[in-house]
Amino acid sequence: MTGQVLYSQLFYGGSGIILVLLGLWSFLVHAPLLRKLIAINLMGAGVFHMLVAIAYRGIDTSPDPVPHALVLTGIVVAVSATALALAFGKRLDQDDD
Amino acid sequence: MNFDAWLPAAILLSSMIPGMLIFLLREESHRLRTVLNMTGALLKLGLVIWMIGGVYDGHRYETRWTLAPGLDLVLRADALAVLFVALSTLLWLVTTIYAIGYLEHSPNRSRFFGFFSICVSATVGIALSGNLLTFVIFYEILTLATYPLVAHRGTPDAAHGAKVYLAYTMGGGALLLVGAIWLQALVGPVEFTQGGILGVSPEEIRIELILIFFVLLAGLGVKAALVPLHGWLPQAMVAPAPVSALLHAVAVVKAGAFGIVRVVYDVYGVEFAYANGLLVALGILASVTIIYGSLMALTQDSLKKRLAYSTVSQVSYIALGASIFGPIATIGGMVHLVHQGLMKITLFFCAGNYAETLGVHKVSEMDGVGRRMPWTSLAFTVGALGMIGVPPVAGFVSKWYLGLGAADAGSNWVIAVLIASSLLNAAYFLPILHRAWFRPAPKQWPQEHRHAGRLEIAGALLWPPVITAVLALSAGLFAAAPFTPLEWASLIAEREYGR
Amino acid sequence: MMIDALPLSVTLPLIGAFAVTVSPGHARGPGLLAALLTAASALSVTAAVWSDGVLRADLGGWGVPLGIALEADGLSAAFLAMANVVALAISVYAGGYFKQESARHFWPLWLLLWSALNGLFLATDLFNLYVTLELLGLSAAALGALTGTREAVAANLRYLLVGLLGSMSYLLGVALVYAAYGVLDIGLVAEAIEPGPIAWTAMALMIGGLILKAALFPMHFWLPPAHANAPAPVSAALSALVVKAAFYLALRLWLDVFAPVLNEAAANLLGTLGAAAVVWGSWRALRAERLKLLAAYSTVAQMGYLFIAFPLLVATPPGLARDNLLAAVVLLALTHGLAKAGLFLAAGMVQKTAGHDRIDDLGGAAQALPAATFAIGLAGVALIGLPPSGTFLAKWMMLEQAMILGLWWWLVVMMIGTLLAAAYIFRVLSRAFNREPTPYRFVNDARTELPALLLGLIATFGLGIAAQPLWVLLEQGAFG
Amino acid sequence: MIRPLEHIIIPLGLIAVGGLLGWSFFLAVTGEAGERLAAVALARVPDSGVSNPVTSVLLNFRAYDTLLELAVLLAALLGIWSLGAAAPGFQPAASVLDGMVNGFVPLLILSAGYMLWVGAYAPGGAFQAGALLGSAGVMLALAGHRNAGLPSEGRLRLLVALGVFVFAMTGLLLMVVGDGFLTYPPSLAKWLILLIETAATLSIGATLAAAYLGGRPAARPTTGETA
Repeated sequence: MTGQVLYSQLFYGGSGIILVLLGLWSFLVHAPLLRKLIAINLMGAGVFHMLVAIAYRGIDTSPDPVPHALVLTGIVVAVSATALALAFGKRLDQDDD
Repeated sequence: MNFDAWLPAAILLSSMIPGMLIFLLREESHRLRTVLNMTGALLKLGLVIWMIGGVYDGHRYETRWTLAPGLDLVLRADALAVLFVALSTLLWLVTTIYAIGYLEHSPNRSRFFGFFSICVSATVGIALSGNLLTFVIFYEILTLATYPLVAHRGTPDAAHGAKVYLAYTMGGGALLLVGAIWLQALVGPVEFTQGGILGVSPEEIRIELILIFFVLLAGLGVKAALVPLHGWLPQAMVAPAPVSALLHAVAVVKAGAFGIVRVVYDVYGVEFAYANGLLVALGILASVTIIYGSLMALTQDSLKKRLAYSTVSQVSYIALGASIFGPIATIGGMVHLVHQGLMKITLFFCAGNYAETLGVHKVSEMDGVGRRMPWTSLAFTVGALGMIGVPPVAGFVSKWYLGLGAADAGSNWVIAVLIASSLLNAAYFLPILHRAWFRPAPKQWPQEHRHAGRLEIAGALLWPPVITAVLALSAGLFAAAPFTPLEWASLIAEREYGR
Repeated sequence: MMIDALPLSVTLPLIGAFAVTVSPGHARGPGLLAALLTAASALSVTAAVWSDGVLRADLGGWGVPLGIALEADGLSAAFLAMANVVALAISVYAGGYFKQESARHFWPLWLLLWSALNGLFLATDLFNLYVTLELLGLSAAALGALTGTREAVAANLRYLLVGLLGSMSYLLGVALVYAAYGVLDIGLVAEAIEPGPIAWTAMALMIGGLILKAALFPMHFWLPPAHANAPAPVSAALSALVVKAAFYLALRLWLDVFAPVLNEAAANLLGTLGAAAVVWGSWRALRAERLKLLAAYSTVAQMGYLFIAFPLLVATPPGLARDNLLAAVVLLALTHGLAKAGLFLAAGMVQKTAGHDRIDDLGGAAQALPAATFAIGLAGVALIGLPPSGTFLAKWMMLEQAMILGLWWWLVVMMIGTLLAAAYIFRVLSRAFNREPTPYRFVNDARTELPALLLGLIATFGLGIAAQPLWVLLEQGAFG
Repeated sequence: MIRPLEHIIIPLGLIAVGGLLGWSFFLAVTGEAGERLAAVALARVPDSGVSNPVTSVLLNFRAYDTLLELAVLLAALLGIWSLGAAAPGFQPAASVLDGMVNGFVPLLILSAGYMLWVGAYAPGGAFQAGALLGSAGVMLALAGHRNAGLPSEGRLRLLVALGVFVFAMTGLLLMVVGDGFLTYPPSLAKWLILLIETAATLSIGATLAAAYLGGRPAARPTTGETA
């Protein structure tokens, strides 16, 4: 593995970890549903970041397709969960009115 | 299929299956319920008689069923088991007849008789248990099956009594479980073996074994109503009379006492227990209970409570017999297991009859009941005299052997306890008899239900106490004949000591 | 032509979900049919494992590491059988419980949840497990809110969010595992894994996420309101199956993936949390005013017992004793599953009859429903751990092993839990004894009462008297 | 004011978690993982029926994941529907927006079709295509079409569940008559994948649009029968 590949993996993967931490912090600290949802999605984005980072194998080499597929699946799952959670929130807001 | 291997299970199921079926019956199916009850009781009696004959001939009846690896359910008919099984089967039959008469018109009979049958199955299971695990299983099932019987009436009193009963017995069950698991972790599966299994145990676990003995004793002592664990018994008096009869004479307290006997003889071994001072501790506990129970009985005006405290006292004779080192006292304790059952059930049946016919619940209301209900009172008199230990009623035989055994073992203080308790027995039973026979009847009974027939009360309520009284009398009169409780108890003692 | 029951157990409920989604007006018939077929195929998996040994299916024919495989060993087969028996009972019950409008929402979500359960028990791929966990979590939260009350919606939203956090933690662990070892199949990961910070962090993330979903103390806060406010059949599924699935997965990872990196500290941590759950959950159950809340807190306590297994498992050297211990833990989980479902189903009937589930005012309703009350009693016996239930045997074996190891404090904790459980169960049962006579018919509504009663019977008499077959099943690949 | 939990405990915990994560991740990427599954996967792409490696993984090697993922999507939508009816929606848009939407929506549908097709050999596929369809629905909803251009409830239900059904049925049929669950015969792989992807695209698009409405669609759509 070349230094450039390693550097890119660490850089993007490390950013992913930072996103995860930011998301986690936000999830734990903020009460409103919307912020918690954004936090969860941020964490998801961080994990996906890490997966995409380890899929990278150099500029001329085709990337590892498996993490890419995992990320695609993960995104759909995250979207579904977010949509459902929003519907829950909407229902609660309606009940309040 | 080997019949010998299935007989113990068949005896268990002969009441378990009718019980389950009775739950499903509609309330109005009076006849079918009676048929199921009686079929189960008679079938069980037949099977037990068969088994007694077989055990006498040296047959080995053992059902073994693996619940999970290392955990076997063992039902085995040794001499001690047969003694208890025979008692409970016989008394179940009688009590069933009585209960059918007693609860004729009360609600929720399907529930009552269902649990009633399961309760007896559990008792038989306890009697036949071939190892400690099986004993624990049936000991707990007995708790579960008796709770609904105590709570049956549904009054706030019943609810409270049932709650107290449950708290005590669950606590006791937990202690027994802890002791059993602890013991099994130390020495492996604990099979009940004549002469015990711990005599050969290594020296370094001795302290632990002694600790475990007291944990087990505490667990068993709750049901056996050893002071200070007896608190539930007077509270549980709220139950209907047949339940009290069953609880006191056959099932619950006997299960505890029987368990103590098992642990002393067939787990620890009487020699091990003697050598480590366990017998002395048990003897002191039993003696305190005997005296305390009698003293408390003296102060009770409620007839059932007086009988309850009398039970506290009398059941400890069994433990006392086990605590004296020597075969003669063992015979006394063992035989009292049966004799106390016969006498106490008679007394409870009679108390139920007084309450049912005359509304009499208190000793102070019993003036003149003898002439009003002569047969019932005659039976009551036999039971009461037996409890005091007047010959030739069965109680005399028990006390005689206990005293003889104590003298033989050099425990003279036990004789003092026996004399004191007999005097106390007389002090709380004789006034009742005096009232019943020699005082004039009041103009008005508290709540009289005049029975229409020829007899003083319905046959189903009269015959059971009369039969049990006759049995108590015969057990004393013909004590030396073959197949009596005394002969059987001698057989057990011979086997426990005669290695 | 061949029929492979492994994928069938996952896809049949999916096809059933399609059928009930497109014909919402007539959901019950196809729903019950799908339930029956799903249960049949899953039970045939268990039967096949029993007779032929471990089953494996390479989906797509690629084989690992590229493809995804399904596998049923003794452990999965045991949980699969329990889950499908319970799910079938819940389905029959739901057929009588839900009225038109809720039925159309219940059936498709319920079949999706079932599919996720079967998928989870059979999965061998770490990422695939993430997908099944999310399917499970989403459908469970949606089902839990079906009563439509504000409490139910709020509680299940919280459940959804906590579940998402748990899955995210799990997924992070999976990403780490893939980064380090380059494979996702459980067996291959287990071969590659070695002690070190990677394995440690991955284990903490994955098991940490799962104990959030399994509601282990102190992460249990979301469970009682969510389970207590759901419709009765859903509560049964949530308490008996969904949290058990998370426990199953934690156990599976513990045994199969992280076996080389285990240590006592982690196990003791899980055990201590379990002990706290036992005491706290039981205590809250005792104080609960509503029957379903009581049952929900009891779930918190019961999950605690299961986690006490971890320190015992770590302390027991491989061999017969450890195999027996593992089987006892599984027996405990299975019995709890059956009993808790029975309890919730019966509680639902009592609630329906009484119009409420306040324990202190239950008198008449409980007495009028002997079958339901018996179901509560039988389930209660199993939850307390009294004989002749499977829990009794399981606790006996676990405690005996604890005493052999000299770890007596687990015995103290479990006995306290047992006594508290007895107190809260009999608090309910004592309401069944009332003064007024009630017309006595044992079964009033067969479709709802019999499933509850049967579950109680299996938990008490079935697994308590004949636990031996579980050992035969676990021989297939689950013992060390 | 300093709240200890928020300002001290959680940040410290996060720093610890971050340190552990970073360390583990560093060890993981610098360790011996090597090729991971890349080589295996890329080597088998020619056998998968499509030449885009990601589509190969999604719809062939790990097709089972994708099946369950469609189920997750369906579960979410069913959950949303169980929570209540959709909001009444926006007012019909003025002519400029309406005209723009009317221009864009067909374009989006066309792009979706292209994405679906191109996914076989280049980046693209069912999810991207579905997302485009979904965005068309969102656009219609924003422009005031009451049901985001979705069909009546009966047909909508069929549409959203179609992906799961076609996927699962294909898998089962291959199991019954072929080599195993979701094991495509090489000659048919391309077409089976296309079939599944088409159904999946429709389901994803419809689900996303329906989810955007946030509840059960109104009984009778008043405008925008087709999308």
